[in-house]
Amino acid sequence: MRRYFGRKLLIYMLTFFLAVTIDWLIPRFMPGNPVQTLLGRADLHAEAAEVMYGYYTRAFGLDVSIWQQYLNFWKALFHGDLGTSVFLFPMPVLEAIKNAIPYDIFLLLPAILLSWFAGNKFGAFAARRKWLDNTVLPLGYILTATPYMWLGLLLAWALGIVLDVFPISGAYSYAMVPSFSWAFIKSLLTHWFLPFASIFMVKFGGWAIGMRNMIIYELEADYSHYLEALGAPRKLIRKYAFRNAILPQITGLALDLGVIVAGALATEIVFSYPGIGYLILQAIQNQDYFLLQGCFLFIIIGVLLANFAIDIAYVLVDPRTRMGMQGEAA
Amino acid sequence: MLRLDGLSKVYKVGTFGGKELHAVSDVTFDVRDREVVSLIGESGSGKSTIGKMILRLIPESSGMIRFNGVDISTLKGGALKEYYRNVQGVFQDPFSSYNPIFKADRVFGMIREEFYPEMKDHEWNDKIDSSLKAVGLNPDDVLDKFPHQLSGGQLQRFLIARALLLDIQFLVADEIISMLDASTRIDVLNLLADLKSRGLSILFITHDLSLGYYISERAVILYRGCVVEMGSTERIFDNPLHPYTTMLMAAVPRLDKKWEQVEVELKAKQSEYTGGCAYYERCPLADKDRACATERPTLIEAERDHFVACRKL
Amino acid sequence: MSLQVENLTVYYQTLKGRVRALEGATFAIADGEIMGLAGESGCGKTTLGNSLIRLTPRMRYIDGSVELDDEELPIWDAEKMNPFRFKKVSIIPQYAMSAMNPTRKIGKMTAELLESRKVSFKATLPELKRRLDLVELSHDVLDMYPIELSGGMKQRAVMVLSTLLNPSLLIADEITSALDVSTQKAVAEMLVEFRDREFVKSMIVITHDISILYQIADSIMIMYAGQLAEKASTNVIIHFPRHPYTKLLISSLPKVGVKHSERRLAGIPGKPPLLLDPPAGCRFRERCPGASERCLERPPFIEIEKGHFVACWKEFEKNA
Amino acid sequence: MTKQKKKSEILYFALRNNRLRVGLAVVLFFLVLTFVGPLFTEYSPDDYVGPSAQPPSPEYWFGTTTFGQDVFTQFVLGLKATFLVGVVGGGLGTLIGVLVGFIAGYQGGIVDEILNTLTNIVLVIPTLAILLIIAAYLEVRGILTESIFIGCTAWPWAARAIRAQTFSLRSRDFVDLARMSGMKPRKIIFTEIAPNMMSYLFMTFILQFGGAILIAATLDFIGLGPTRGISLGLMMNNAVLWSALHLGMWWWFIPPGVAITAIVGALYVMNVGLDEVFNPKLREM
Repeated sequence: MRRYFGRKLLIYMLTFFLAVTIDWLIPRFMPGNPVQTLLGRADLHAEAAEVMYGYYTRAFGLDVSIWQQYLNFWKALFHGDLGTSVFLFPMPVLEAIKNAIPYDIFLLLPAILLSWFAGNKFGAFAARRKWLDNTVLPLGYILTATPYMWLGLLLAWALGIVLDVFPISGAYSYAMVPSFSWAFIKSLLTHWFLPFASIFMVKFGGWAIGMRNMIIYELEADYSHYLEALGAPRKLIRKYAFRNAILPQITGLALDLGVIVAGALATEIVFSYPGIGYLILQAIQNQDYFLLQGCFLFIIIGVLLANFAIDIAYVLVDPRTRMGMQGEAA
Repeated sequence: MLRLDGLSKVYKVGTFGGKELHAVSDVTFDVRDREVVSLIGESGSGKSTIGKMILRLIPESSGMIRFNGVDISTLKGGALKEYYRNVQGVFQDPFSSYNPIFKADRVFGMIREEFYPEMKDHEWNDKIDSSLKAVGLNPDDVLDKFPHQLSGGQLQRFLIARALLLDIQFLVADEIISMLDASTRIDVLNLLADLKSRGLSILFITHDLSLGYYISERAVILYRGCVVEMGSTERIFDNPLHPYTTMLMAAVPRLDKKWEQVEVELKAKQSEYTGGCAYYERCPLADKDRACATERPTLIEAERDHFVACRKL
Repeated sequence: MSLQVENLTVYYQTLKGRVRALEGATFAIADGEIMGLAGESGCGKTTLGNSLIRLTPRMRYIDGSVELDDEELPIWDAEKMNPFRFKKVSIIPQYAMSAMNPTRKIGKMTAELLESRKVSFKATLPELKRRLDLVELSHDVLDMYPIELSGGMKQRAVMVLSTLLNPSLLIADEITSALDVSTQKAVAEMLVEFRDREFVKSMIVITHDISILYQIADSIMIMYAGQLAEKASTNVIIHFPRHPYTKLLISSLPKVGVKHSERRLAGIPGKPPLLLDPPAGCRFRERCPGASERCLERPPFIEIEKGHFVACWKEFEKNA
Repeated sequence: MTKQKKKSEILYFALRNNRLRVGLAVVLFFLVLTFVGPLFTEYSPDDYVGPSAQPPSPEYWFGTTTFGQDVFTQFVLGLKATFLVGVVGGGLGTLIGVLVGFIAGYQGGIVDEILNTLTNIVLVIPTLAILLIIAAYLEVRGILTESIFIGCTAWPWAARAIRAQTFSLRSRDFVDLARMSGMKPRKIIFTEIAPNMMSYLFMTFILQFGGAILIAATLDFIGLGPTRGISLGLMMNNAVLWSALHLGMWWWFIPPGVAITAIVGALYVMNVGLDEVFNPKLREM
């Protein structure tokens, strides 16, 4: 068992190392002096540019050998010093990201988990009725095929503008100061609902289809036939089939995280919801590459951690893999 | 014709290949010209692994296989192709031996592309017709058909016909009839026996003792990768010496004797023989001195042309 | 009479039409009788076995009645059949190796199954443990997962589970074919043991290996292309078969002690007919050496001697 | 002579499978629109053709943007870009996936171990983040470069699927039979294993095609789309930037979304249909 986790951990460390290296390499690939190109494009007035240039040359350490730069980069990384954001000048990149993270978690966590749970439950339920099966399948395919941001746009336009039921931008109404008053929380939730709904619906379709196919496969499995032959009630058979069909969906969740995060970025931009996605948009618009690289690192860390957590959960839930590891005999 | 010396195959298993699985360990036997030898063993005894090693489909870990005196592991490229001109194999599952999206007679096509590229059509068709008739198939109702349109028996005979297109001297038949029905099984077995008269030697791999008895002059009994008994089929079946063989004889369901009768007979005959090696932990007769467990028994000739690997004899 | 089957007819619904897999089967099994059901692949023996307990989605009940201990089994209606399943009729499936839910401990699965059939697990536990000892399975099998058991152990666990409620009819479908010779013998002898200890009143053992039936079955019924060919006591079937197909089938089986050089056995020429549109009358007609015009009309399955049923016109004339 | 019978059989089932027909019809409709569309409009996407913020009218079928650009022209040319990304990105992703999958599947051993670890790593990394960084640093971004980047990061899915399929085929007896007929490994892969997977490769391509379009749309939407020319994602980005929502200019952002969803959705449905056609078990029933 330990060997299995050791191996998994090794792969994740390797992945993280590779990702960070890519993150460090990319600017160096770009032609010309990276700092010059960056600052040149940002329309800063003279002496601010001067200060910034000095700072970044040192940060990039262009005078030092490549290898030394690489080490400095890692050292800085561990100190949490990701450089200073260009367009939010005094604020270090880490600071900006720290402000954005809570919103991201507040949006992503419920969206992913709820859609996963509801999608699977609905997929299992749909496999039972023929007419439901014929409606779920096409609807599910259309939902998964919808680009996140477009669904966001649709919801924003339909519910936000036309019916004006939900606000469509920002995390809470600008007039309010963050406090624990009921009014603020209400505003927080109403702003949160539309982005949540758009991510939720797209992923809901995906999980529903996945579960429907898996559960039909499990219902055709030998153990289901055996239980039927012994007169077990449909409820018990479906319970077993659901438990076995949910396992691959767990790994599916892990593998799909990368895609969900990407979708979330786009949705945040539609609703200018102040998560990392929106931060990235602003970073791009203001040519602030250090903020961009910082966001990149946080996305990587988040996805890797989640993947590792899901891997552990999977081993605990699925006895076959646990047994498979112990029973390593011939 | 074919000689195996100390042949072994070791597989790496476990996540990092920690543990070793000795599928075949130190197997030595030979197949003479025009002879059918049956290789009998239960699942997991390594009999198919030996078959695949002879056909050069998997490399051997140690030991040597000599065909007409030539060590086959040295054969490369053209020489290997010549080896396949003389040695061919037929496998257990007829439906997995054919590429599902092509017609069945594509297996002939492959032989033609590789071995007889310059042969003219009519000459090649005659060659196919003659080999099909040799295996008792009517060319009209088997050619130009997809594998799923033919029965298991026809497919297996089709593969034997394919081998006959080459002038083969040695055929490895790996459980070729275990997937067939009782009635078609016998025709394929009779066919194998007839091939012997054409100068072919056959290694007949099976788990079914009665089939082995029916067709082969000499038999090799395998247990977990080791040869436990070897020799002429009649002698082994009439007078099984090794405890594992005795157990096999007692367990196989027969049509003439009930299990109890067989057990009584066997008990009477072999009360005085004991001992075993790889069979040590299951062997009821091995007395507890370390010799049985530690030293590997060597094949000794208990009687003329009847060898057994057992320390207690 | 334990089991009475009248004119049972079951077809398969496929894209290409209806496969007439089982045609008018009429036979009976007494209490305590182990009936072997043998025949080549595709002869309908598994269809017959399964139709007595659970019709798979593609099976279509056409006709016929089944009585078990003088009670009519509603095999055409899956819901009405449920009360009988497991309690009156049980099955050891062909796929016994993968019949248990891989992600559930065997004990827990058994408990849930019993409770779902309104049988208290606690009350049955002592008997379950006794039967595990009988089949040489240690009790801690109950909190192991199926993946931790060997093939033979899984087979025995399913045997115990299927017969736990002492059904009066047990259907054992090809349970020995996937096992080694040694485990095969142990499992076969266990079936006889279950019958002797009255865990099961009567049994149908489905297999293509007639020599296994010779060892454990009291009577053997031979099927060919969906029709019953012959049924008689084991010795009569093996030594004095009357139906031409049984004769050819028995003679084509190599016995230990028969060498090719001494006696060359013969197979049966030709192939069994496709059951999509089977030939009229006796379906063995094309391959039967003694076929005549009479065979165009389907021969009834009649008792020509005490306990010996045959479906062949030639045999009736010989007797008349 | 041997292949015709098999091909016609597949065609026979394919034509009768309505999921496939519906999916194909939708994709073909948009494909035709891509070629025919430009004939109906003489403007280029950025020209200022008429009054701004016009709702759809006979004059401007899809209305005009806040700058008076013709939305229909942008839509039609955007479609071309989307299909291009799909073909190049999806094609490249499938190609790399097939190569990695084949080699890992057939070779096995160490080669398989390395390639498999590589696949898992690229699979876990959120590829969009990498594309983000790369695109951000590029001065000039064309549709082609974007497709190539998408192709290079989208292959793990294909590699995993094809590796599993090759593994199962490699252990089949007919591969051993081919080896015993003296065929060289390369020939075995292309004449024996590959034809069996033709249906599989095609389905993988369809999924990659759809995936590439979605990723491209997201990238363009974030503002990292092609600097020159237009794409559906870019249209949506512009619509949001110039607050088409608040101004109620639905005709600016609805059509591109509909097109993407329809194409990708049709591809997925086609995939299900193909699965039924190519899956012999279903056909034998």
